[in-house]
Amino acid sequence: MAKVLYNKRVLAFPYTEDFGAGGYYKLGIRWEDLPPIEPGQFIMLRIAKQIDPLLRRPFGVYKILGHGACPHTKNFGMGACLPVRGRTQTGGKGPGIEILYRVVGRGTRLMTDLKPGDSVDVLGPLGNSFPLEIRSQEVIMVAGGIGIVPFYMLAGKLKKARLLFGGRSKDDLPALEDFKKLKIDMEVSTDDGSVGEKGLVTGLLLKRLSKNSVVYACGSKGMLKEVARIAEGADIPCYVSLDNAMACGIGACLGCAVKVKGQGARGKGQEKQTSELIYKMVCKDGPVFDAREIEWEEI
Amino acid sequence: MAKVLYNKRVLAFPYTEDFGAGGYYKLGIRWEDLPPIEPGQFIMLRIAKQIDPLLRRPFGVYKILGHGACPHTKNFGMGACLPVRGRTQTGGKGPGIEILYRVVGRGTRLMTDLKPGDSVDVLGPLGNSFPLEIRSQEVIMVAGGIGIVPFYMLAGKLKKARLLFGGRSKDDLPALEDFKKLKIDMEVSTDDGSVGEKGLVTGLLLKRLSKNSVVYACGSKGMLKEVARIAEGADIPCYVSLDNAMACGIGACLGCAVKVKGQGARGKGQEKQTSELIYKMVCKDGPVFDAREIEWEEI
Amino acid sequence: MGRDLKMGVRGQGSGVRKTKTPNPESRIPDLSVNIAGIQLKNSVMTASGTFGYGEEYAPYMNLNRLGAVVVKGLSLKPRQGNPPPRIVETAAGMLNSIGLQNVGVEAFIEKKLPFLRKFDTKVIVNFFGDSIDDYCEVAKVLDTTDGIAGLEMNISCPNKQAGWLEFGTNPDLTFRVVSAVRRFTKLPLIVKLSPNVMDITVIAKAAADAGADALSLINTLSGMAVDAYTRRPKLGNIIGGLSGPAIKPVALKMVWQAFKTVKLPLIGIGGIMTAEDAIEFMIVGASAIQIGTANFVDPQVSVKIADGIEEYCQKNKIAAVKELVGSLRV
Amino acid sequence: MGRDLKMGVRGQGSGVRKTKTPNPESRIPDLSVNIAGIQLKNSVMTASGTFGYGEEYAPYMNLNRLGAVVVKGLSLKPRQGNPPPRIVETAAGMLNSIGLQNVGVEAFIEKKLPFLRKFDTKVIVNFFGDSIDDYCEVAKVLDTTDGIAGLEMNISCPNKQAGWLEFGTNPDLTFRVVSAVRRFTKLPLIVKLSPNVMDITVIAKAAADAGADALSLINTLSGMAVDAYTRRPKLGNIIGGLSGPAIKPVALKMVWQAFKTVKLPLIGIGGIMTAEDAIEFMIVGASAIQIGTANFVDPQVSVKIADGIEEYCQKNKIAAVKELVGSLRV
Ligand SMILES: Cc1cc2nc3c(=O)[nH]c(=O)nc-3n(C[C@H](O)[C@H](O)[C@H](O)COP(=O)(O)OP(=O)(O)OC[C@H]3O[C@@H](n4cnc5c(N)ncnc54)[C@H](O)[C@@H]3O)c2cc1C
Ligand SMILES: Cc1cc2nc3c(=O)[nH]c(=O)nc-3n(C[C@H](O)[C@H](O)[C@H](O)COP(=O)(O)OP(=O)(O)OC[C@H]3O[C@@H](n4cnc5c(N)ncnc54)[C@H](O)[C@@H]3O)c2cc1C
Ligand SMILES: Cc1cc2nc3c(=O)[nH]c(=O)nc-3n(C[C@H](O)[C@H](O)[C@H](O)COP(=O)(O)O)c2cc1C
Ligand SMILES: Cc1cc2nc3c(=O)[nH]c(=O)nc-3n(C[C@H](O)[C@H](O)[C@H](O)COP(=O)(O)O)c2cc1C
Ligand code: FES
Ligand code: FES
Repeated sequence: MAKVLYNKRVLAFPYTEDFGAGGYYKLGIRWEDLPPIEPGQFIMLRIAKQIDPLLRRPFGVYKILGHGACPHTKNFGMGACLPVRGRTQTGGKGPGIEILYRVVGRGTRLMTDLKPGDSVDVLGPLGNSFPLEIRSQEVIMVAGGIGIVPFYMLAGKLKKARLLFGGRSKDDLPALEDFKKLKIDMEVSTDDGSVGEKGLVTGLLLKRLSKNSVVYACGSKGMLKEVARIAEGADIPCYVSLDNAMACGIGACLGCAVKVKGQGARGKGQEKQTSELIYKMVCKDGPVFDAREIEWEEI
Repeated sequence: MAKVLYNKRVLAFPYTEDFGAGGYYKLGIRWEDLPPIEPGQFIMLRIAKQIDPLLRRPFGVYKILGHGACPHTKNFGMGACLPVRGRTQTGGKGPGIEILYRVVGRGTRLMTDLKPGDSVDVLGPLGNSFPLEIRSQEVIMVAGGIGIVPFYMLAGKLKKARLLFGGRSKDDLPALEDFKKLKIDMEVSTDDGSVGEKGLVTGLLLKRLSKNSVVYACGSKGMLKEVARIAEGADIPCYVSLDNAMACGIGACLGCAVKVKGQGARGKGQEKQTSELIYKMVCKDGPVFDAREIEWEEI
Repeated sequence: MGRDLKMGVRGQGSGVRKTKTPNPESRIPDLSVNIAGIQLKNSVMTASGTFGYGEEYAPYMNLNRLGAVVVKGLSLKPRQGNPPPRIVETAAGMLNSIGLQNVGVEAFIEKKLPFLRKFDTKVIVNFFGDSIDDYCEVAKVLDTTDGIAGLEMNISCPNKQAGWLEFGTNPDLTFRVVSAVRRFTKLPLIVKLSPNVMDITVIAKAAADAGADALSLINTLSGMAVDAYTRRPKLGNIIGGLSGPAIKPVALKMVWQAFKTVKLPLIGIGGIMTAEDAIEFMIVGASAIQIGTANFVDPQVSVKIADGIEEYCQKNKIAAVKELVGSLRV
Repeated sequence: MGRDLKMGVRGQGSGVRKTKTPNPESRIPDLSVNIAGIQLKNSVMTASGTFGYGEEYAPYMNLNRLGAVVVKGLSLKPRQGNPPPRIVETAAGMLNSIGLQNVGVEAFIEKKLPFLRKFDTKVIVNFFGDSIDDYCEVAKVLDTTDGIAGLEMNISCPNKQAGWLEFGTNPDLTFRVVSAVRRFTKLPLIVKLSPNVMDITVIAKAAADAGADALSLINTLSGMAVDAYTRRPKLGNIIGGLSGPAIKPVALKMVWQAFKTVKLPLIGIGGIMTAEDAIEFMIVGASAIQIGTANFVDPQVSVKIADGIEEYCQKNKIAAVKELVGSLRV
């Protein structure tokens, strides 16, 4: 059983009607025999020992926590120094992972009660990761709010990368400080202009896009749809990390289906008459997909 | 909302096949505007904010916690000094109550996680109490294991009382120390002889019984049945506190029914043809019943 | 105008009401609903069998805040009910085998109704019988009693003439018992449906054709619990009725199916714990809702749900709660 | 003798087994069961649709520890399934509207079955069709395939000839489709019943009369979920199937009713999360059990349940797990 190292609020996302009083938290989890984890992969976390909530919840891995004794830091080949915090009650250090999560519902609300030393049940790492072979091109990472999660590890793996990070307001840009410390170009936008440029993150993208770009995006479905449309228009590669509700996380339940375009048929709305399956599983075939593969009309 | 003052294991009841590794705990609850509570009354405690476990659980009130500042003690008119503990995190003092509970299932297991400062939801006090008008007679209190709960407060209200306290072993006699401090006669029995007399508590009762006795009993159904049989044979008054599963605790759901003898018909197994209801509710008409009223065959 | 009703027929919005900072901007939503002629100040009722005769809950919450109280099911003669144990908790639910214990219709009118009449809330009387005649007899008595806003017929009850087949699981029996009762009462007649059927719409139609003014659904699902150690059933009656959050998805589906099939107003029941749950039932077609098992968990839940519905309407700029009914976007 | 089987047909009790301090006093209980001629090392199977084709779970648990794997329901041709969202959590349960997506029987035999054959566990193939012919075609293909221990017919599937009425909700349709399939296979034929009926015993009898060798029950309860804020159904297909602990009381009751009605061996399914749950199903009459939703919660749950059943038998001095079957004390 993995153990909680720390769990703390990093940003008080203000009350909104659709999600109530949320907030962003960082959860450190000690994980012995930590397997290799690639940027974009996720875990399925079981929160309660009780049956409510029943199912595990998917979370991206935000950081890998190092082996070094605290409060020393260790460079983990990711261009980032990773101090391990919250040792007070467990004497905890690495190995482990850090989850960055946003409180949106029952499960994440319950997660805020986790305390150092508590046991948690982690299944993973799961899913695919962002393709890295395109390293030579100019990489643009586009993140919306909690969609920032995969990009901390990804930034560490890329030679040259630019981050465009958008949120509703300054309270919707979690872990901004972490990225300031990384040596990457970063631009920020907020809907209300409370920090960075006023407007949508896709506005930043339109400005930065070049023929040489490759776009990696993670965020709301609406944002991803727009990013994919922009990339398609500019005819540049685009990879998106999708977020569907999941039950098993390992391709068994067929619950996290996303509609993809068939090989012969890329046109919109065409009925597939082939025996080829038109649904892929976000958990197993994703969460990262080539944006051109997705039937965006059905998202 | 009431707040937890303290929650600690007082006796490690050993592992048994039917209940697993249990244990006895004391839970202190701060309760502003504490209403008067009579010996034998109970509360319905909501343990989780989640839906598992769904229903409240009934618990007797073991002690009333005083108003005095800690660690001073306050005589609460119950013949007992009531130090209030566990102030560390809440600075907690009375008013409040102390619950003495045994871990038997999901709800009580979850209760062991309660920490000082946690909110708990208390409904009560509920139910009737032990009749006190028979004060002049020689009162014998018979308790089995967790059935000791109502007798701490009752002992405080009675001029003269004798306690017969039985358990499976020395680990099944919770709060024995508390009773040693009270000025009452007490005799102890255990099934395995690890403390007190070897044998059942009903063995002690048979020895102590006189024409002048009145018996108050709380414990397992089997024990109560036997106590009732003994009292009936000796033709002395006997009051028992029953323990049925409950949903509402206030007489609304009709779930905690216990079969009672009709007014006209005291004989065994007779079919009632009257319009008189033959079920009483443990939560509302009890939990304390005149033993002669109960259809023991159906318990 | 719903507001008038909210303030109460007897003109008293009495009782412990959360003080709210009045917001001049936000219109006060109309929370009233009309179920087959019963005008309710809000859509929240307490479900039969989970709220006693009202008096049990009166010390713990304000009855005046409810749209209606539905009392424990009554029969012509008092009933003893089933042997204990009668309840057991299950995952996110509970089983009960109370077995319709009740004081009988006479004792109700004499001893229980006068108390309820003191409150500014509608009284709906749930009743049953084990023959068509029994049903009719009870209806006849209630029809001439003052202070009753409507009747709710529980047809999840075995019919002794039909080999103890439940009235509510057979469209023919449903039609016969409902049309018989219909002849004996001018009060609004709500028929409460059993979920233990293959197709709820068939029963809903039978009840509608027989003259029901409204339908309430669902009653409990049939279920069972066993102790793995003693190998005994956990209920004295072996089989009981499942209620609570566990059954909400089943209830929502049935309300939606009934909504698409019959024109009658519907009352949604099953696992409602929060205002959000209540609103979901209205969206799929319920004009009002009943709260059952949740009362045991929190005696004040019904009032909290009434408040929560008001808050939801205010936030989502819904002028009248009626607008929600059947507003599912498919 | 059951122990022989436990050690495996291929003679390998392989894999991560909890080391136990051997107790010379306690006899090793016989955990094997026989379902219509399928000899299982233990009574634990994984339920169709919740365990993929086995390979998905192989990295996380030891398939050799299972009595049988029941694969995702197969049809003659591949199926695309329903539009997303396909799953939503409910109180102590979940709704799914996967819509029977599957690779088709040919691809299964070619690409999925060879992997499963490597393990010392029985393979039971769940299948369905939307016409009687379709059912028969699939059965015919499977009948001549090596490495299949038995067939499980999912009759909770709409019949297009009968106006999309589900085969499993009508005794007549049940009888017809089961007797038709029976003619095309000599493999043990398990019929999987739908709970969305008024009386499970009527369907159980129809399946038995038509030649089923065993019955498995229950499939999911029909249910629905709605978002109170968007006012949309939470499932793309609007309606889905409810599974998980929430439905256990309903499932237990139906298994017990079937046990009292038909002589066939039964496989209990519905909300099993622990060994205690599994044992409850055996006590009411199931010879074996299937684990569905619980796999999602804990990929190793099936192995833990197998261990738990053994522990229970040992502690309660039960020499053979078979003794539990139908041992309810009423
Ligand atoms: C591959 C993958 C990786 C993910 N990584 C992260 C991560 O690193 N950090 C993180 O915080 N979240 C992440 N998520 C999303 C996360 O899984 C959900 O937020 C979480 O499951 C919600 O659980 P809950 O019980 O709190 O909400 P639920 O009770 O399940 O839902 C409550 C309400 O919240 C809404 N809701 C549910 N999920 C989301 C969502 N993702 N966004 C907005 N609203 C939602 C629902 O519509 C519902 O009304 C990831 C999801 C996937 C599929
Ligand atoms: C009026 C009244 C007063 C009570 N006062 C106290 C008290 O002061 N202290 C206290 O510890 N308990 C008291 N009880 C009993 C207490 O309510 C139960 O132990 C508790 O509800 C069990 O909850 P659970 O969720 O842990 O067990 P559940 O999950 O509900 O049950 C788990 C298992 O434990 C068994 N079990 C349940 N209840 C009991 C029981 N009472 N005794 C033995 N086995 C049981 C069940 O058979 C079941 O198998 C009282 C009960 C009543 C009716
Ligand atoms: C303890 C109990 C007793 C009940 N008694 C009755 C009754 O007498 N008549 C009736 O029509 N329904 C009765 N019901 C069913 C409820 O009114 C309601 O339909 C059901 O519990 C589902 O709602 P819930 O999930 O909110 O509890 C009873 C339910 C419970 C839990
Ligand atoms: C995601 C999912 C997919 C399912 N697919 C099938 C299927 O293809 N065929 C079938 O007969 N049952 C299917 N079922 C039903 C299960 O096999 C099982 O009967 C049901 O889930 C109840 O068991 P549980 O409560 O343990 O999950 C499916 C269930 C789930 C949750
Ligand atoms: S979550 Fe089960 S297949 Fe993706
Ligand atoms: S617990 Fe509801 S009547 Fe006693």
